[in-house]
Amino acid sequence: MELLCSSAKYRVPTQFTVNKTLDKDDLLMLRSLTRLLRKNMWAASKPSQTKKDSTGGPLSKNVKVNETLIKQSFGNSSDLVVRELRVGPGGRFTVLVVYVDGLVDKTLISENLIERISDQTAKWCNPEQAYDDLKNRIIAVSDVKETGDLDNFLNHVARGDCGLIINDVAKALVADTRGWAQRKIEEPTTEATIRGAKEGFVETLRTNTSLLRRRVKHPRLRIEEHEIGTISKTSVAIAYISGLADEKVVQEVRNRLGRINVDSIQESGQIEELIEDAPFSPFPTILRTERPDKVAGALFEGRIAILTDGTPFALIVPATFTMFLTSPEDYFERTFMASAVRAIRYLSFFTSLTLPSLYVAVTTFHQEMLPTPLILNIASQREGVPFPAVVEALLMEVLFEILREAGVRLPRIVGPAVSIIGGLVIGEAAMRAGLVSPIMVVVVAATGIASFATPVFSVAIGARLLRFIMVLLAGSIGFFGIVAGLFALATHLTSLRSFGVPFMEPIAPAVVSQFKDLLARVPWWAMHTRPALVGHKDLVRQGYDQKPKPPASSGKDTHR
Amino acid sequence: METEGGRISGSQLLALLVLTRLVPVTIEFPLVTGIEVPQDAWISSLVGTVLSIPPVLLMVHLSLKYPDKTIIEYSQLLLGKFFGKIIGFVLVWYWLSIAATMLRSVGDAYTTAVMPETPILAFILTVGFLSANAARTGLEVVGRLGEVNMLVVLLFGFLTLTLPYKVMNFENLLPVIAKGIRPIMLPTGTAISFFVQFIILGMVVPYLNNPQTLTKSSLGAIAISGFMMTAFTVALIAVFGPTVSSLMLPAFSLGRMISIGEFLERIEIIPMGAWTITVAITLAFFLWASAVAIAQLLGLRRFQALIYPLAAISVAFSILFFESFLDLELYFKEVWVPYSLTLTLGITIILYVASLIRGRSSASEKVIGSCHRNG
Amino acid sequence: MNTLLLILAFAAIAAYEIPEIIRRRQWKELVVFAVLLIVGFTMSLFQTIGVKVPNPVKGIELIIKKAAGLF
Amino acid sequence: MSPKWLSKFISFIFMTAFLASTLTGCWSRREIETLGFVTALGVDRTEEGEIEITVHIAKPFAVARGTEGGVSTEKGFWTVSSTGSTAFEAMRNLLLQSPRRPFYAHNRFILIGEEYARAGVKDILDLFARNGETRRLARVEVIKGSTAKDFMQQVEFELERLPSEGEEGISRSVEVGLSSQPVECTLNSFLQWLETEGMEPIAVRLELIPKKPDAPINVGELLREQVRASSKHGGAAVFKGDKLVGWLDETEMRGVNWVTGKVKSGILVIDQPNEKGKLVSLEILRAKSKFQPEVKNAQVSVTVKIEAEASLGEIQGTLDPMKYPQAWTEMESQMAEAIKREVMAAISKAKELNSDIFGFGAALNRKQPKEWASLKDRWDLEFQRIDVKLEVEAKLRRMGLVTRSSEPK
Repeated sequence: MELLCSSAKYRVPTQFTVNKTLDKDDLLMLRSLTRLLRKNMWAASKPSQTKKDSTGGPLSKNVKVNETLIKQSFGNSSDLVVRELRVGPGGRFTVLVVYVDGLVDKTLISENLIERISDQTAKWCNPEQAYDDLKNRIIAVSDVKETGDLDNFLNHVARGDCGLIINDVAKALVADTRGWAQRKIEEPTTEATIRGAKEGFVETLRTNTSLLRRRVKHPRLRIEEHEIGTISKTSVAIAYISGLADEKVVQEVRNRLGRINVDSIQESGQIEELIEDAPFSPFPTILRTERPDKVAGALFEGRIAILTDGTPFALIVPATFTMFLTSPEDYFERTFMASAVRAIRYLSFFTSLTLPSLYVAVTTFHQEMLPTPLILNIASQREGVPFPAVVEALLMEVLFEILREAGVRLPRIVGPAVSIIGGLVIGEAAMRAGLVSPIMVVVVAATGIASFATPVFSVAIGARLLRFIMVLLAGSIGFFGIVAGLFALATHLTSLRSFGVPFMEPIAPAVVSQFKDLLARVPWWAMHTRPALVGHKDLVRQGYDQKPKPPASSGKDTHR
Repeated sequence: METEGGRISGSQLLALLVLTRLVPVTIEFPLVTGIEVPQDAWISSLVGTVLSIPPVLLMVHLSLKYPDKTIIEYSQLLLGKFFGKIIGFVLVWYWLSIAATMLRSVGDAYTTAVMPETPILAFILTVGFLSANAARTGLEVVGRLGEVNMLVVLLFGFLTLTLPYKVMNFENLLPVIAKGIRPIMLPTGTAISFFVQFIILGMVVPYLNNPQTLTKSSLGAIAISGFMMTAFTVALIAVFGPTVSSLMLPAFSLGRMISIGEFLERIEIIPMGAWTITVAITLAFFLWASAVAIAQLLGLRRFQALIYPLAAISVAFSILFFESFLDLELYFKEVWVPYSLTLTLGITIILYVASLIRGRSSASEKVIGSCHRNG
Repeated sequence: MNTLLLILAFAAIAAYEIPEIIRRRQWKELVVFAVLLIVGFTMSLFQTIGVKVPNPVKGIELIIKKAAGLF
Repeated sequence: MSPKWLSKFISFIFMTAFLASTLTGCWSRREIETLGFVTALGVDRTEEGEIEITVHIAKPFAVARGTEGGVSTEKGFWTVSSTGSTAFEAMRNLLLQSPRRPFYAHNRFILIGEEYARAGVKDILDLFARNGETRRLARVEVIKGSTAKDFMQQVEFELERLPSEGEEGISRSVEVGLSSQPVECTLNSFLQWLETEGMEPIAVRLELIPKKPDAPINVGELLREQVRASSKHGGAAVFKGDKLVGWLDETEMRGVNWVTGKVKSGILVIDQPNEKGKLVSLEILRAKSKFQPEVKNAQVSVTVKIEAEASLGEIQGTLDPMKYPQAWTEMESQMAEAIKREVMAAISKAKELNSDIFGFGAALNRKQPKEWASLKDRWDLEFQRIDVKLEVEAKLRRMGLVTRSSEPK
């Protein structure tokens, strides 16, 4: 079965090493066999998809026909280069070099292909021999595949491979000459840390997998590549460590990815929406990150990463709520500091969710809760404010969201200016104009800052939305409303699952062994086990009794 | 096909039982007993806790005889279809009446103490809706909610107990049993009558990860909730002295006494919120039990569809049952104890005796039973 | 107004549950669901429009008092 | 849209409409600026027999630090009274005069006029215990020689904007520094005392100290400079049942506190052992006491054990304790005597008023419930002939930073 899968085009192109020539019938047969054997096996085997694509058929023996077919298929696109080389003794042979300009490393093509083909073909006698020679000797590129299928050939070319067709042979060679302009590996902009690796994913899948491979140098790291999107043909890779990740979950990921039937994938966000467990939840059940160290850490816990070509954001499943409030730094900083920071994060998540609603509830329903001087202070500030507190809170919150959105979208240079103008001028002016009370401004600002303290932004967005609902609840029925809202939220969160793992996992259901990494992060020498519900395949993470101690013969002996 | 697919752990069951038990404690315990000698209330709660261990152990023992059947199923097995179903319906009625009572006490507590102008329906409906929502997601989620919230509730309970330390006077607890045993007998009965609500564990046993934890969970729940109840009573007597018997919402009043250094004042609404959550979870638990029970009685495959109608019925009950808060308190004082005690203990004893007779008459019963269960 | 709200609430419950039950073809469930919902609805309706309904708690109270009188 | 989503969507809309219409009624909503925060409340009975409620309502804009940073010279509160046949009605009738709804959750003082207190306070306290808005920790204070209304209209403190803050401050320092007023004299404890067998309630005694007795009282336009009167705390109002029966002065009240073990600090003045006519002040540092009632041969006796520590605070005349150690012991015994005097004064006053404010009866009940049961009906008589044994252990611990007082050459 393994062979069947790999020999069809389901596997990663770079591992495509089949010596037998495949014609279309073989492929069809294989395909149906595969389907029979593995009903849920993935992606490209979708019948509708293949049918829609099939423009060609087998390659022709005639070079001219091939050339026309290729050009037609690309609709004479200007970036398609079809170079016709006349080589061999007396220029008897015609070699077509086909590639897409901009996707290939041109130096590689000219030095390792065209130059060598022009120089070393003097002894060619017949096309078959020329083809073998070309394949086995001349092409100085590490990864060469052959295909007899026009579609397959075109797919390769469209991905940046260089296709070579020789006359009178109904097969073509594709050499991996991919090379294009790509962003440098930089520090991730959305998840900055103080301590820890400074590299982040880039838009190229291959680079990203290499970043992972460099962190997990073990053959058990599996990277399965798939193609999603009937037109965009985006490469999507599943990475996991076999033996740590639950095979059932891996299969579930494969299935869900296989179910995707869209024409294009531009960002992992689309994949996220297409495979997540709770599409209508305000909270994401899939963690996204652009940090390779975070992904590697998740892999070591037995989780699975989904990398998508064209975006630096990788997805991690199964994700739990606590992961969203965790930064890789937590694991590198000293344990007390890390734990304290984590507590602050939980606090700020809660603050960003409930602070405005608490303000509204206290000022409109439960005035007895605050000490007298404070309540008089608030009352004097509310003096002359025309709106009820709930309207005031909603107004300021909306204003704040607008400011934030404006600040994010504007060019870097203008952004801060907007924030300053917005924050200072509008806030101050609104206060002076008596539209809002100063304490409201304080509340909104504190809420805003608290919401920035969440390491993963997508979960902060959830809190951002819910905050408005909480304010409305608090405004209508006070603290009871807040409690009701929180209870509904708790019900929702505990009923969520991410790829079979309860979303609130270490908290509900309570997994005592995992409290070591919940609010407090225990020192590394005490983190013996992986998360129980994710990494149950191989629970023990490390050796016991690793607490560092000073050498037994300490004291004066060492000073000698 | 199973009506409920989820499984809960022993600690989740413990949490649910504790919360079930804490509801009456935290809001109305010393009052509902109608105690004549207020300073002895804590004794009756302590004695009640201890005395409730045998009946609960009997329930546990009975349930463990049929670890993969709910009380609804094995009562039919033991007493035959007809009588078994009658017992099943009686239990459903019992749970629904508890649900209605709890809903009503939430509503009355809020309208009495916090927001007198708000119609009681606003609270009842909200809590009913929330718990129906939770119950519909199944036992698993209810169990998890219980687990998380038990910690929150215990924390707030503990804070409410300890923060009014300034106004506590432990001399109020003396003299102990000055007027003899008689006056504390009825309150002790009340204390036991709240523990026999544990009959609900007959619904949970088949859905436990490990049924063997049942004994531990039930005893743990008795211990924790008994401790909380006694501690609450002690704190209440220390703070309020003889006036405790006049308090409508004793625990809530305790929250009103909190005043710490000009900074924390009258945070009664926070324990009140924790209590509301407790009620919501307990209510979800009872709704779930009633729905599953009905589903099993009538041979339905899905209980989820029944949750909302049952919630609607208990909301209607909560309005119908009691005309005023006085009615509710009188119900607890006069009707609840004999009603609850005879019903639950009666059912337990009948079933237990039946199981003994069955066990003697045919030793092979269990084998047949287990085959049937597996089928 | 209150009656309208009541109908709205019960309609919401029905709209939420019934399609799901029908899709699963659980006719028995549908019957039980409908019976329970109608019971709940009539009880609520009687309370909203002010029809006196016998109170079961009073019944229990009566039974208990009678039973206590026997001993 | 598939039918599944459709049904969920429809029910969601229904449910939202339903919840929205039930929940957004905003019944109990009260915007903070529409509330008048009552900081003190007084109760009297008018000549017509109606109940008169007087309240201090804080003016937030005058009290709080404004955004401009300046402190306004405006008076920080408004005094207003209204009447009604019950207290609740009178409180509600305040709405006729106050543009802001009086809000009682921040009320920390229940002031009762002497006349009203003599007629019994139980009925008014019921309201405060029953209502969810009022505080059970509000202090109960009785105004000596005046009605609550008069008191509240005149009282004001130079240092505080709100009289309630001033009263709170004085109260706290009297409790801690002088120990001459009842500790924890809240509504909660008052109600407890009222219900506890063998114990009578006490309350804080308040007195008006007029500044300019001849100046006319113009309600409403008092400015900060025209402070009319301030108040004096200390001492206690003694109740019998719920009726006021008499007063304890500051010394007597400390006597009560000596017995009940609530003395925290205070000054004891004794004779200077070395020089006639000169005095020494001792500062009480620490005090511990406990009392044990006992019934023997139908005679109730109470043993009060007091341990007190003090330091030398001030010496008049010349005295060097380093040179005359016997003066030290003499001062200690004088200190014990002073304490005894205070306690005996308190006990004789209590006996005179026939009110068991110490809780001797309650203590007896705790210790010997059976004996108490037989005594309780004639406790009034028994209390009169109760035998108090005092054991005072007084210690002088420190003498401050100098040993002898300066001697003129």
